[in-house]
Amino acid sequence: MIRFSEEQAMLLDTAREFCQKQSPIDAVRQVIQAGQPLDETLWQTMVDLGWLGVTIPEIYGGLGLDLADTVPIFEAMGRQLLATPMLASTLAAQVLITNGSDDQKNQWLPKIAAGQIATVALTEANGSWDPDQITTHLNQSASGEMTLTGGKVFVLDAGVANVILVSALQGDSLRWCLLDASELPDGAIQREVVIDETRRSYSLALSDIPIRADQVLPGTAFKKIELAGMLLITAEMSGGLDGVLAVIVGYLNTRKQFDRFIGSYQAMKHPAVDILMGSEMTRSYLYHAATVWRDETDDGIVESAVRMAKCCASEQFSEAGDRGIQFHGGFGFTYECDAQLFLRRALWSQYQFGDERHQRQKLSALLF
Amino acid sequence: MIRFSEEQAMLLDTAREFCQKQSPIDAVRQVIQAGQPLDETLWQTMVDLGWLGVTIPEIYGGLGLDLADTVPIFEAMGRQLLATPMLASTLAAQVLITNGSDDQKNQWLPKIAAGQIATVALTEANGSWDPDQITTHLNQSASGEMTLTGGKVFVLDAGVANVILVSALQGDSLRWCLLDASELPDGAIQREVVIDETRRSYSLALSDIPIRADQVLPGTAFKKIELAGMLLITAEMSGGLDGVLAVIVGYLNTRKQFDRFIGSYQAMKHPAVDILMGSEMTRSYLYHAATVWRDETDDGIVESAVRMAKCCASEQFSEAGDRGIQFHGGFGFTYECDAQLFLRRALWSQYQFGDERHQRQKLSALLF
Amino acid sequence: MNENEIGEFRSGVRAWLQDNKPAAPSFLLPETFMEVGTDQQFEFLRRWQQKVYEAGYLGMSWPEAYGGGGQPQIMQEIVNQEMAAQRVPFVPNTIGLNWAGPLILDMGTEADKQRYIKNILSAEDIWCQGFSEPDHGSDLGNAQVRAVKDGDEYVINGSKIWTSLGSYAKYMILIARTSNEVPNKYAGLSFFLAPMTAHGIAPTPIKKLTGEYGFCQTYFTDARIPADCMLGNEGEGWSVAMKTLMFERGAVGGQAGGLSMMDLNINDIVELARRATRNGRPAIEDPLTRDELVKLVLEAKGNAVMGSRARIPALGGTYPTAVAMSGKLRSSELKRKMTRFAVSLQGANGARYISEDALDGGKWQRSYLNSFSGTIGGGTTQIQKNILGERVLGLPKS
Amino acid sequence: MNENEIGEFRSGVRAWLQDNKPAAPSFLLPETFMEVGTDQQFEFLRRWQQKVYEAGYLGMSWPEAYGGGGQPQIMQEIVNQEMAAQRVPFVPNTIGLNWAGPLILDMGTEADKQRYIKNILSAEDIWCQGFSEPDHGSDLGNAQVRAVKDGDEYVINGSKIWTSLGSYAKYMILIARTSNEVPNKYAGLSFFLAPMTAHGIAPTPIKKLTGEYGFCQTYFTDARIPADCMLGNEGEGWSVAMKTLMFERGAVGGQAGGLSMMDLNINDIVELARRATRNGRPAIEDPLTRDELVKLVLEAKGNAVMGSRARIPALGGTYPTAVAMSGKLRSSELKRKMTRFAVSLQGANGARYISEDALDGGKWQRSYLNSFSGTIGGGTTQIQKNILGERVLGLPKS
Repeated sequence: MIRFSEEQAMLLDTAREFCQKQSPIDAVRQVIQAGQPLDETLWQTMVDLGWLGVTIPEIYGGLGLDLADTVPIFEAMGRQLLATPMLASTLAAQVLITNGSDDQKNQWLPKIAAGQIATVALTEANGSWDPDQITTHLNQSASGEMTLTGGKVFVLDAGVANVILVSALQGDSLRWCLLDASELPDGAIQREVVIDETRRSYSLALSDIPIRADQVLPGTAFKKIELAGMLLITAEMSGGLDGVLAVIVGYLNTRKQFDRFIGSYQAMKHPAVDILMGSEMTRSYLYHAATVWRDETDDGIVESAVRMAKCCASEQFSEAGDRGIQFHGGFGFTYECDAQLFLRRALWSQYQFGDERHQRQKLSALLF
Repeated sequence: MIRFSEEQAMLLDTAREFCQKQSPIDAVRQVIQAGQPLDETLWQTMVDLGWLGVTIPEIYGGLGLDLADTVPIFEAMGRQLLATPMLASTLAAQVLITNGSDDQKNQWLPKIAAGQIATVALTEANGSWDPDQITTHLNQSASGEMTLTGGKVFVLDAGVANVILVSALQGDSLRWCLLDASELPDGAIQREVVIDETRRSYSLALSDIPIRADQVLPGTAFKKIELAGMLLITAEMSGGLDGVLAVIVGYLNTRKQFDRFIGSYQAMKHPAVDILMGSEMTRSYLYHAATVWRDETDDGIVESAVRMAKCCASEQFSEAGDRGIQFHGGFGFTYECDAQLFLRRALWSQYQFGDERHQRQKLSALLF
Repeated sequence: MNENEIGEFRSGVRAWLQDNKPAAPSFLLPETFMEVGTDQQFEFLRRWQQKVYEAGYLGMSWPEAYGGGGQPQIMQEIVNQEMAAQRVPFVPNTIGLNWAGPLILDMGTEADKQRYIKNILSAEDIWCQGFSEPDHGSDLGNAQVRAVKDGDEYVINGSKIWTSLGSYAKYMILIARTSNEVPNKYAGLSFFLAPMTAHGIAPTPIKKLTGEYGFCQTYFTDARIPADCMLGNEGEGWSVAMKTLMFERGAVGGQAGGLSMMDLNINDIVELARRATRNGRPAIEDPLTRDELVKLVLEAKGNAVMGSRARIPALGGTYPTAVAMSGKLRSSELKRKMTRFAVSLQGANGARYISEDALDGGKWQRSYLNSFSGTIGGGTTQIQKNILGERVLGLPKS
Repeated sequence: MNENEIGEFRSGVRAWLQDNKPAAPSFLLPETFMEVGTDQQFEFLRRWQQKVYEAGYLGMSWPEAYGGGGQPQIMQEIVNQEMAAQRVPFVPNTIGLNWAGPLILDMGTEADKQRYIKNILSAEDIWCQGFSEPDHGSDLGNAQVRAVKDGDEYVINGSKIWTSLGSYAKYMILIARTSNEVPNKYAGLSFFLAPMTAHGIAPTPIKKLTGEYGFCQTYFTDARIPADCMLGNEGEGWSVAMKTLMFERGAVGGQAGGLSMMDLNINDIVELARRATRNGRPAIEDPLTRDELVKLVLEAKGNAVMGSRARIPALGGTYPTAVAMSGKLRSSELKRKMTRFAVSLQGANGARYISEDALDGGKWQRSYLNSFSGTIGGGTTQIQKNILGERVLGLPKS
């Protein structure tokens, strides 16, 4: 069953219109070329639309909606390859909402709703984000002073973040450490090169960073955050699939070979239909997962629904990107062809929080 | 590396010509309809050609060639869907050659070379042929009398066999029990219904069958026999792939739809090319496996080569059969369409000695 | 009906089905009405339909005057749900119950209704369909069977193919060409309720790749049928046929109810994976088999969520017709994959065929071979992809 | 050479390569000459070619008179084998060494040989190729770049695409149209050894989907080249080009030797699967990843055994040209699959790109993106399948 709320429908319309206007494909290329860590004007516009506060409770200045209600926004952004710190900030807000103390919420949630940038740091250099693989530790000295040591990678928008929530082990227990970016030593945050050029990704070197007790949160919501990340990235991928399909269909309908539009050849037409089916299925899984996220209390069902959506999206989007390059022929091999922007986005997304093989393995245990 | 001997080349030519003449597709259908357990005239012709003795040592009246040298014969038979007890007899002869005593060889090999029919009984009702899954036991009473109890399925041509070699456990040790078919109780051998209607398959019920010491062979060659079965069935499949491709190409070049030959549509043409590639690869793996079988002493390398061939053949032939039905449209759904004969053959072959998933799992352990 | 009444009714249905569901026969039952291949199968299913009808569970919303129940449609839906849940056999008069019956009730004369409806429900009169022709596949508009008026009769010549239950049917819904002197090919077609008993009509069973029978090719040789068999007017055959197809798709409602096939769902495959053994071990314990199973569950579940999303207009997206137009393609290909996989779950025993020794009597092997009726019939998968590419994505014709 | 001499020579080569193989630079090297995108990469590779040539290991069988070694061909083959085994960098002047050089030695004038050969070997003169055109893909016979004779010069107009090393090349082997007044399009083509230094020739780097440069589009605007640059006679361009393509395929022999690309083989992928981690664990320990790896090994090994079988005429079978004609299709698609899979072996780190943090510097991500040059260039996979269907299976044209 899929249910779609009026809030979501409204957000979907607004977000589509906004993203189409703000992020035509030329603008995406300009953003890549400029290489700025943040488009402040755009960001402020999004803040003004209230998007950063959608999931933040009303008492902290947000709209108090469910995370699932942001899915249409992320889908619209993905359609236009619009990458902003909204993914990072939304996930970080989820950490605070689910594991933060009243003081921590009071301090940070209103700021995030108002546009201060927050992010989460989960993945380690070995590519794992699983709590049982984490080597970032919160250590306590004999005198009770705490320090954080380790390192994180793929921290989105850390270069412009005000606050970073880092997953770490204290003994055997998972914690979130809330770092004020301004207190980090110079050079701790380094830009990374990732295949999706629209992303701003950073590594975080953590060497004996002093941590006060009020910077520590319990890590009980970790799995929920992992799934939230999957859900939002799947939303972006669903939009991206629609985007790359449009690029492909556009080319098949205009390019001729041997005096026929290449879209008339079944070697192009039938795979295009396969991509359409993959896109339709991804979108359906996405809104199914969003429905379950909001309505379902059984954690296993939520996890299955989200992993199914991420699995489907990872496989279909990366395949569509790959075929998108191929079907453009020689032009597809150039940077100028828009299919590469989508393929690169697809690859980045595929490997965040596990690709289709990873998800199928997890689903195997969940399903039977 | 593939090496192809002059003996093989000669056998290939003879066998192709013979099988084309003896087994055009109409003859295959007649054989199915007649439902006879054996075409005696055909069998005698094959015996006269010396085929039953190819692998039997010269001192027992055979040609003393390697099993690999029979591969072209099985390929030619597979091409024409010619199913005779040659597969069963050849495998049974291998058991005697590798595990038989001089007396046993003396007694049976000359007869097999001369056309008496032999077969092997490996698989049990649960579908396993693995020694560690066998429940057929050779029991010894306090007084030292041995009896064989259990049951086998998929025993080829048992209905006309003179001798049956049954795999069984004596304690923890694998044995072959050599049964003279004429000594079995009435009803012990029952015809089975298998999907490949050209096959004569039987079940074997074994209830306290008395066994003399001279009927027992050590079971050390079991794996070799298993691999021999794979090799010969792969040879048949390689021929079958060529056969079904001919049926498909013939139809694509004659059937019109919307005033075009359907072979001009890429939705038919490209999958036909995929089948061609599958056929070429299968055939190459087959002759690679035959080469390794003959020349290589490292058991692991032989096993890998044979399993790769069986894996490739199982996947490609069953897929070609499946596509063969589909590409014939409505006609493909009728019994009259020859594609079904090949699909049924493919399915039977795919599941003998393990399908592609089974082989990949085994290969995974062999390769890395 | 209020909640309580519904609940009570449902319990009654459930109890009746439990008590009356026929025991599995010694032979393998067909899974759809298109697969009925032996008298034994046919009689078994006809008796089941009679029993269901006599219990009042068929045609519940059809008018009492013609043998229906005159009850609210929801009651029939409850019955259908319970039948599906308990997986009772299907009722074989599918063409009568779902196509001919609703059509006659909609546009037949009073005499037609009196003559046909009750016997459709009771399975006294089996109906078949004469749409497809050998050389024109599913291209209905191009039908070439001729019907020439001669006095108060039409003389029919030509042949129809894929006539399910053709050998058992008393009537056929028939599309035939009554004129070539018309502006377009569609205007030359007329629609008949043709008696199969007429001299010169010869349904000839076709042997399927499964080795069974289950379809006929029906030959018409100067067959004479009464002119008043025509439904609608001469030249209106195309629009009547289109209405019939809408009934088939359930878009209009009005079907008599009952199951028309044994549903195959992914849970059956999961359950089979637990029962079946590959090389002696439960198939589901093999990691690679498990993964194939996960892939199939994802495809099946994916089809289900697509159906669910398609019912929300706000989520229509860029190609709002994509889901509806691809339904047949997706479900038929999934069925082919599921049944093919079901065979593989049996390891060496996958090579068996219809017989007692085979798991579930060889049902899965047969289902796989039968699955091509879905991927071929009604426009092959390849043609469906053309249609989707052209009509949904707007790509140029191939 | 006898066995002993060969063995001794091989040892010498091996030792020299071990001593002289350049250390891996701080930047990521290209994997083929088509991927050379920066001056840094180019200079590194050019220096390597010079070093190899100076050691006497390039053009070993070419005539001494023109700078070659005048030795038996087998010595060059031994060198090539050892270079491949030790995976030393490739020598970048591929067009010169494998296409232009053999062609000039075969049909050039004495002056041509004196002028060009030694500098090809020493990488003093880099060569590029001007065959493909923007609007005609790989349809060489349809080349539209015009060469009009004017006195003792030809005036060239038009543009060529996919000119590898275009910005570094001193010469281009160029196909241009010298006449339209001829019975067929092929007869209007001529072949030139064109100096890239001529005024009006502008090679313009194309940015690839990898984000790097490595190809040019070369524009000709009233570019004047000496008439004696023509190789063969006017109108013989097609047959000269065909000869060139035969050199490319190694069918004729005569290449100068050296590696022209870094070979990627399946063992590299297996080895990577042991090194790379997915979610913190070695990729090869994950059962599903392992199975994907088995599938790739089967495809790679399958290609190898196909090549081996194709060399035995008695095993030619029904379609004896199938293996040879499908080589490019199979190897390019395999490369795409292998590199794509190589990225997936890295789990989350698969999302990295060319940088120190990435496994092997991001080589695999770049290789995957570059792999499309194989599946697109020289006739796409889709066109290859048409060709195989039509020329091998004999199916009608699409």
